[in-house]
Parts: sequence; structure tokens; C-alpha cells
Amino acid sequence: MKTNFILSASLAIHAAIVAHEADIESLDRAIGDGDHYINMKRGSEVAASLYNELLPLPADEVLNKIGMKLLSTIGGASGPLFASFFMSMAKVSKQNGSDSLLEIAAAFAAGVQAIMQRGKAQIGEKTMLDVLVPVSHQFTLLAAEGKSSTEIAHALKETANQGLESTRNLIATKGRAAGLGERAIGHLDAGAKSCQVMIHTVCDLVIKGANP
Amino acid sequence: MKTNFILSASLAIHAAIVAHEADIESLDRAIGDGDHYINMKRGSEVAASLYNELLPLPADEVLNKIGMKLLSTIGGASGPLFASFFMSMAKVSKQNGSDSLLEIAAAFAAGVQAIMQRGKAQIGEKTMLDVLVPVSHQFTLLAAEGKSSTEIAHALKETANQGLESTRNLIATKGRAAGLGERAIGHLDAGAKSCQVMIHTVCDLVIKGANP
Amino acid sequence: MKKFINQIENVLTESLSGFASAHRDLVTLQLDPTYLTRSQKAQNKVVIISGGGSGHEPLHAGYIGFGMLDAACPGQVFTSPTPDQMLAAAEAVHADKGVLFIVKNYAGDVMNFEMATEMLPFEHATVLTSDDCAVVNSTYTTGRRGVAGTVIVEKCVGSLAETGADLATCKALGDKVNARTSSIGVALTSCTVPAAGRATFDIAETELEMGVGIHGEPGRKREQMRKADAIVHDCVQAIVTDFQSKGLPTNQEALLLINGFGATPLMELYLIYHSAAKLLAGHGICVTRSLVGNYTTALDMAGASITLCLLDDEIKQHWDSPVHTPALRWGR
Amino acid sequence: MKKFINQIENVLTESLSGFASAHRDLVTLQLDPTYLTRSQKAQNKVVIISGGGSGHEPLHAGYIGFGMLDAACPGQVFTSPTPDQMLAAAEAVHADKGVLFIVKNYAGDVMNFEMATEMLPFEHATVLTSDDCAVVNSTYTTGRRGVAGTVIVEKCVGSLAETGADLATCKALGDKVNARTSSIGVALTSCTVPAAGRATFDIAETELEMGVGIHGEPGRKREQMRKADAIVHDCVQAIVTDFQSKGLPTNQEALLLINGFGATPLMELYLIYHSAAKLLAGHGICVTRSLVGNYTTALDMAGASITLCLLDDEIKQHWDSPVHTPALRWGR
Ligand SMILES: Nc1ncnc2c1ncn2[C@@H]1O[C@H](COP(=O)(O)OP(=O)(O)O)[C@@H](O)[C@H]1O
Ligand SMILES: Nc1ncnc2c1ncn2[C@@H]1O[C@H](COP(=O)(O)OP(=O)(O)O)[C@@H](O)[C@H]1O
Ligand SMILES: [Mg+2]
Ligand SMILES: [Mg+2]
Ligand SMILES: [Mg+2]
Ligand SMILES: [Mg+2]
Repeated sequence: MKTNFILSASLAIHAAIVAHEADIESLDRAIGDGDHYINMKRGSEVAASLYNELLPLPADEVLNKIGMKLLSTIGGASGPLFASFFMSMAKVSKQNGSDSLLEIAAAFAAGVQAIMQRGKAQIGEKTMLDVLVPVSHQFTLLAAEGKSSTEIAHALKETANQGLESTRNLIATKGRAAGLGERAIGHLDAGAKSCQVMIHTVCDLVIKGANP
Repeated sequence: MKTNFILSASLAIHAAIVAHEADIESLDRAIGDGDHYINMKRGSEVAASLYNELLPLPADEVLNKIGMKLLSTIGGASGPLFASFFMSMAKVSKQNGSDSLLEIAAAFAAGVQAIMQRGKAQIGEKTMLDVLVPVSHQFTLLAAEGKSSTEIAHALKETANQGLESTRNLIATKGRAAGLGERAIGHLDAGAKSCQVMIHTVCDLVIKGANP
Repeated sequence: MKKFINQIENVLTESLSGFASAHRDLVTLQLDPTYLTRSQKAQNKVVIISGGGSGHEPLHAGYIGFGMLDAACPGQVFTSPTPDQMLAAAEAVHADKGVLFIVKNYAGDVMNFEMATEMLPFEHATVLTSDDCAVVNSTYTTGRRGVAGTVIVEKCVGSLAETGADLATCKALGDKVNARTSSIGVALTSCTVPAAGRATFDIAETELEMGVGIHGEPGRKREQMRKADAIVHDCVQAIVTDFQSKGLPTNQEALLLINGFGATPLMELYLIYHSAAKLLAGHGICVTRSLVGNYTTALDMAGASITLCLLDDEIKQHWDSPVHTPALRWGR
Repeated sequence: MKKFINQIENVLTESLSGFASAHRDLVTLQLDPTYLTRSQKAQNKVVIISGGGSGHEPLHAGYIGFGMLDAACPGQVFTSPTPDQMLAAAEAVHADKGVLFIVKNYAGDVMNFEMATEMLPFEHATVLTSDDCAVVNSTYTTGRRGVAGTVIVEKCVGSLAETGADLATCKALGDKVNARTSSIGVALTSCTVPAAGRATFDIAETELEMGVGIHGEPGRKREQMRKADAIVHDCVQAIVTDFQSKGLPTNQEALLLINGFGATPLMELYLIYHSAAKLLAGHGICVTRSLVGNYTTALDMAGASITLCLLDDEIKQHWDSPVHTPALRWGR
């Protein structure tokens, strides 16, 4: 992955989060505590603000600095999770490189794995992982099959949609919604929604021709 | 005045206050603290509840006991004022008797005078006195002219209406509404309203043939 | 109206019973007539008794205890207590040096306490508190209302009484503290009196009541809602103007009390404190003592009042001295 | 939304600045990263640090001082603070006997404190509070939430730490108090997060939220509004059942904490106390210690929680011992 791409993605993600304020906010208000949009906005804003500072740096350092900055900016449940994601992605990118799609997929998988470890959560617990895990799985699969970046981007958008939708009928066993029991059924998870938004945003960049 | 009449009036007043809940309450809510109806209800209820206990007693004792009971029941501004009214009325009734209309008018005047002393207030300050003072004045006048109790009752109802209406365009200088300045203009005074209701109730008893 | 109550008629008794039980080491409740006293009767001192309508908790019963009140008489919600309560309370606590009543200046409170004192067989005096500078004083009116500044009067007089000071001295200190104290309140919402079952006034999302009292009476003016700094600015201005009109020098030490009316989070009260202290510094007033929280409430009203007391050595000493009551405690 | 604020972004800083200035004898504020410490650094003791989202004031910063916390890290409103705050706070206050973190059990708080401890160069331990019995515990979930019982844990552990006890002993007491503490909350209205600008949930005049948390998360069940005694009955039942399911004997002395969520008048809280103490007596539980007021709030939410802590001699001793903080003070 290229520094340029990461930073463009970061700007696009900030814009996308703000554009989805109403959705994201109302989901966390329905079965959470209502701050997820504010947290995501604060985090994506500060990441975007690092643009000039990070531009000269190699990709893995960029990812790591974004992770560190998110850690001290977001707070809440999503802060340490997204921070862990970026810091792990950075580590694997540094070790293995992230030039090929397969290497990028591996770094992404390491990021998702870090979220699972930090949050002690699995798929099916009505969290962001219900989007991230299937997307990661699909990404690795398609990259191994040698699919083009555009093909992969189209496919991952669809996977993210399905993952998000899968949270609707789950009882939450992690995060704040875990206190609600059956009352959580029928609602999408806020973190899953913001992950779907971010994945769509990055995939759209690729579809529009950006070189990851 | 006869014990029988006082106690009938007391029952009728309780019923009338309750029937005027909405008016009285909303007036004190608009420019007071909203408790005047509750205070009047508490007071008239406890006075009515003394019926059996007071029935064997002479009128002046009845008036005095009602006053004492109101004093320890109502509280607020209206409590000591109505208590003073009844206790002064009792005193003058005892001294001078209260058999003739002129004697009743004199006892009533003494009661109103006690309210003025206790509250250090005059007519024109947007209080119950704007009803009570003109009613008392008119009562004495008509009794001196030898008008019948029914004639007097009709006249006093009208005087009470005018007195109440006169509070509308006053600035309050006594009671809670004194804090409002010009904002009190346009509202009737709650205490004036409950006095108008009580005077109407007693006059109606007389008009219906009760013997004061 | 949603409240934690059973029968409207029993709210006061049940709540006072809970209060007395939770603080049984400090206070004792008597019913019929209703009053509360210290659990341990003080000896050989001027006894300090206050009272007023309920709904302002912790005022006054929350201030019973060493260094503050000897007894308190709670009335119905927002309704002055009755003379029999005051007489019974005085009878129960008097300790041979006289009784000092601290009464907030409202027609009802004044008249009921007055009737009590007329029947009282002990030496007595009354301090009338009238710190609310929102009410314009004039010779025609009953004068200014007593609001949150009453807490400061009760604390200082209570402290002095513990030293064995006589009745006249205690009254003089109370009058002095009252004269050096000025308050103004702002409401963002109305309160709801339980027995009424609905809000006392309606107010829009874009409005506030400036100069509001502590009974849900409408304030002096309905104004536009605005930023905290702008609201606090106007309050501080009113207080400073009040002191100036009394000829009190304002370049001195002061006690700043930010009082919540019942539904305002501490977060906002401390923000008001921050704003007020800054503005006061601009007037040469240095805030060296403070109290921030719900001390004189108006049931569930959202809003706050700002009270400033100009300190001197005597007031400072009596503010700082130990106090041990349910709602105010330090030094022991 | 009507609140006393200026810019949404500055609410916390302005409010914390006011807090630190009003209590400058007790606490000192650092910004960027944000944390508060005692004004006088304690020596040679386990230091106790807590923290969590803001909006629960006086929790936690209000409990900094002798006999309770050494430092607190406030996050954004209802959002866990970040690891850099905890690291800076620990760095500032550690006194050679290790650091004990007291953390309310929420995914966000747990993860942020965990990441801080992974980077911490000092000996450390964590007490996770989880007193909310409304959340059914199961091996699949993250477990119960920490709510108002946290105050009792902080008080007792803080007291023990003052005696020079070591880290393991302090942690053990914290875990014990937490295990013997059970809470449940009821909301009558939602709160409004300043940055959101609107109520977190809608609720009708005829409804209440049973088993609500302290963040405006919906509770376990939406129920019909009813009399206080009926509500309190269900709460007490839930707490007693919780203790029974833990195998704790309930016929003993207890501390009863009636906690207001921010917009509930003291009058109602004491009424709840009265009702709860009576019901507990029926279960053989004798309330010998109490605390009634706003101690763990949810901004401007109307509602209250009931917390019961089963006492033993050790807990009693550490509850009764002197404490001197902005929000809790006795014995000095
Ligand atoms: N243990 C966990 N593992 C993975 N994701 C989690 C976990 N706990 C919470 N989340 C995610 O975090 C989201 C909530 O984030 P946010 O609202 O920012 O924090 P908080 O829950 O602390 O208010 C949830 O919607 C969920 O997707
Ligand atoms: N000084 C006074 N003299 C005469 N009447 C008064 C005085 N002060 C108040 N009132 C009357 O009392 C009424 C209010 O009574 P109430 O609501 O029961 O008591 P409070 O004002 O203490 O709440 C006012 O409407 C007014 O008529
Ligand atoms: Mg959230
Ligand atoms: Mg009234
Ligand atoms: Mg009243
Ligand atoms: Mg949160």
C-alpha cells in the first residue's frame, strides 16, 4: 500500500463519516450510548489532519502513526479497536511489505485479528467484526485467486453490506448493547455500520482508479 | 351569625373551591407559585371536617376554632391571612354579637382589617384585599341602609366581581407576584379569585333562603 | 408528571422519614406538627431555627447539625410552614439563650413566623434573608426575596451561635451576611409541583427565565437562550450593580456559590463557576471560597443561581469553621 | 437541548477548569493529556487511579483527595478516556508502591485501561467494578456493568491505601467490596449528550426504563410507570435475588446508596430510601450506613439507582474512615 493511497483514503473516510452522521448516530443511540458518530468523527478528523505530516513517511509508519493518534483521540470501545487495527497492520506491512494485493490482504487480516484479540470478540456478537471478518476473509481469497483490485473492491463492498445486515437479528454479547438482551434485535450495530461506510469509501477510491 | 349558617357555608365553600380548581390553580401558576388552589383546598377541607365537632358551639367559638385550624393547616401567605380574618371576626362577634346584619358587617370588616394588618397591605396591591375591602365597605353601607339580606347578597356578588376584575391591570406590590413587575399585568390575582368564589358561595346560600 | 412518589398526600412524610432515617445520627423528625431537630440537643446557646416551604432540599433540614441549625420546619411544597410547627420546634430546642429564626423574605413565610413569634414565650429575634437582586426593591413592595444566600447566612450564624454568642450578636451577624450577599437565578425549564401534576410555566427550547425565584414563579424577564458566558455575564453584572448601589466596595475577597435548581448537571454548574470567577476577577473580586452544587433547589427545575458574598474576616472565620450536617460538612 | 455551555468542544475543559479552580486546595488539573491529581502528592502508598467517560459527575474527579483517589482521567462525555491520559496520571502520582486502577466494566474502559497498563512501567493491578445486577451475566457476555457501587469501592480501597497496605491487599479489598455490592437503576427520562444535541431515547409519560445504565443506554425493559413503592420493590427484589444467586447471606448489616442520575430531586431520593430500607428490613437486611444524593450521574437524566453493599467489619471500617474530597467528606 502506498502512503499516498492511505492518506487519500483517510481524507475520503473523514468525509464519508460526516456524510453518514445521521445513520451512524441513530444506530448507537438506539442500542448504545449515542456517541459512536462523535467518536468516529473525532478520530477520522484527527487522522485527516495528519496529512501533511505523514506525506513524506513510508506506508507502515503512516499506518502506525495513525493508529497511535487514534488511540489517544477516540477513546470508548472503538478507539483501542481501530488503533490496534492500524498498529497491527503497520507491523505486518513493515515485516512483509504491502506492495501486492495479497500482502495488503494479509496486513488487513492482521489488523482484524488485533481487533478480535483486543475486544475478546468473535463474529456473531453484533459488533464491527461482523463486517470486518467476512471482508478480510473474502479479500484474502480473491487476492489469492489473482482477481484485480477493481474486482476485489466491488466484491468487498457487497460483503460489507451483507456483514452489516447480518448484525440486525443478533443479540449483542459484546459492547454496550450487551446490556439490552433481546431488545437489541432488529437494530444494526453502529460500529458495523461505520466499518461498512469506511470499506465502501476505500473500495470506491480503488474503483475510481486509485492505486492501492 | 348562626353556627348552623357558618358550618353550612363552610361545606359549601369547600365544594365551591374544588369546583373552581382550574381557575384558581391557573391564576397562581401564571404569576405565583401554583399552590394557591392546593392551599385553599387543604384549608376548606379541614374546616369542613370540623362540622360535627363545632355544631354544638356558639358562633364566635366556631369562627375562632376555624381560624386556629386554618392557621395550622394552610401555611403560605393565605394561611395566616384567612386565619387572622376568622379569629378577628370571632373576637368582634363575641364582643358585639353578630345577630343583625350590621353586626355581621362589622365583624366582617374587623376580619378584613386583620388581613390588612397582618399582610401590611392596602387595596390596589393586587391581592385578595381588592375583593375584600370593597365588599366589606359595601356590606356595611347596605346593612346601614337597612337592605335585606337577599338584596345585600346580590349586591356583594357584583362588588366581588368588580374587585376581582380590578386586579387584572395592577402591578403587584405584595405577595409573590411582586417579583414580576409589569409581567403581572393582564392576570387576575389568585387570592382575589378565591375570595370572589367564597363570597359568591355564601351570598348564594343567603339568596337561596339560608338565614345568616 | 413522572416522579418517584406514592400518594401525593404522603410525599412529604415519606421523604422526611427517609431523610431522618438516613441521617439518624444527626437529625430527629417529629410529626404533627412537623419539625426536625438535632438528635443531640445543644446546650446553653442561641438556638437557630429555620423553615420554609418544601421543595428546596437540602434547604433547610439538610443544614441541621453542629455549626448550623438546631431545628427546621418544613412546610408543604413551596408553602410556608405554619406557626404551630415553629412553636413546637422552639419549645423542643430552646437552650436558655433565646431563639433566632432565619426566614426567607416571602409574605407567607414572614407572616407565619411572625404569628409564631407573637405567641413565643422565649426571647427571640429574626433574620430575614433577601439576597435576590432580581427583584427590584422599592418602598411599595415587600422587598427582595430570600434565595440561596440563605445557606451562607445559616452557616455563619450557626457557627457564631456555637461559640456562645448572645442573641443580638447572632442576629447582627446574620443581618450583615445578608446585606453582603447578592443572588440571581436563571431557569431553563419549569419545575413541577407534585400536587399540581404539571409544569408551573411553559417555556420554549429557545428561551430562558432571567431573575427567576426558587418556586417556579416566573422571573423578571423571558429572554432568548444564549451561550453560558453571555448568561453569566448578565448575572454577574446584576450582582455587581447591586453591591455598587448598596455602596459596598467590590474589590475584595468573596465567596461564590453556584447553586443548581435540581436538574442541572454538576458539569454545567462548574462551567458556570469558571465563567463567573473569570468575570468577577475583571471587577476586582477575588473568589477565595466556593460552593458548587444543589444547595437551594426548586424541585426538578433546570437552572442555576449565582450568589456572591463579600467576605470580611468575621464572615470568613464563620464560613470556614467546622460544620456537620447532612448536606454540608467539613472540619469534623 | 438547553444547557449552560459555550462551544460544545470546550464544555469539558471549561467545566474541569471550574472544578479545579473551585477545589484548588484539593485537586490540580492537567490538560493535554487531561487528568486530575491531588494537589498534594501522597507519599509511599499504593496510588488509586480511576477514570471513565465524563457526564457522571462527581464521579470520578470529585473523589480525588485524602482517603479516596490519587488521580482521575475524564474522557469525553460517556466515552472512555484514552491510554495516554492514564499513563500520564500514573507517572504523575505513583509513589513507589504500585498503581491500582479502578475501572467500571465497559468494553471501552476495559480496553483503554488495558492498553495503558501494557505500557506502564510500574507495578499495577486493576479492580473491575461490575455491580449492575440488571445485566444478566453469562459466559458469553462481557459481564455486568460498573455503576454507582464504584463509589463504595473507591472509598474503601482509598481508605485502605492510606494505611500503607500493599497493592495485592488493596486489590483484594476492591474485589471483595465489588462482589458484595449490587445495583439497579431506573430512568424516568433520557439524558441529552451535549454533542448529540437531542435525547438519547424517547420515553412516554407513562413509561420508565428498568435496569438502565448510566449512559442513557436503554435499560433491560421498558415498563409502565407506577408508584414509587412498586418500582422500589422490583429493584430491591432484583438486588436480593442477585445476592442469593451469589450465595451471599442477606440477613446482615448493609450500606444503602440511593443515587440520583442528575435531575431527580432529593425529596424523591429520600422517599426511595424510605421505601427501600423498609423492604430490605423485610429481607432481614439492616441498613446501618447510607448515602443519598447525586453520586454517579448520567448528565441530566431523571431517575435513580439503588445500590446495596453487604457490610463486614473491614468494609465498615474503611467506609467510616475519614475522607476529604470535593464530593465526599467526613471525619476531617
Ligand atoms: N469487544 C468488542 N469487540 C469488537 N467491537 C466492539 C466491541 N465492543 C464494542 N465494539 C464496537 O464498538 C462500537 C461502539 O463504539 P463506540 O460507540 O465508539 O464506543 P462505546 O461503546 O464505548 O460508546 C459497537 O457498535 C461495536 O461495533
Ligand atoms: N401581604 C398580603 N396581603 C394580602 N394578601 C396577600 C398578601 N400576600 C399575598 N396575598 C394573597 O395571597 C395569595 C397567594 O396565596 P398562596 O398562593 O396560598 O400563598 P403563597 O403566595 O405563599 O404561595 C395571593 O394571590 C394574594 O391574594
Ligand atoms: Mg457508543
Ligand atoms: Mg401560591
Ligand atoms: Mg406558596
Ligand atoms: Mg461511549
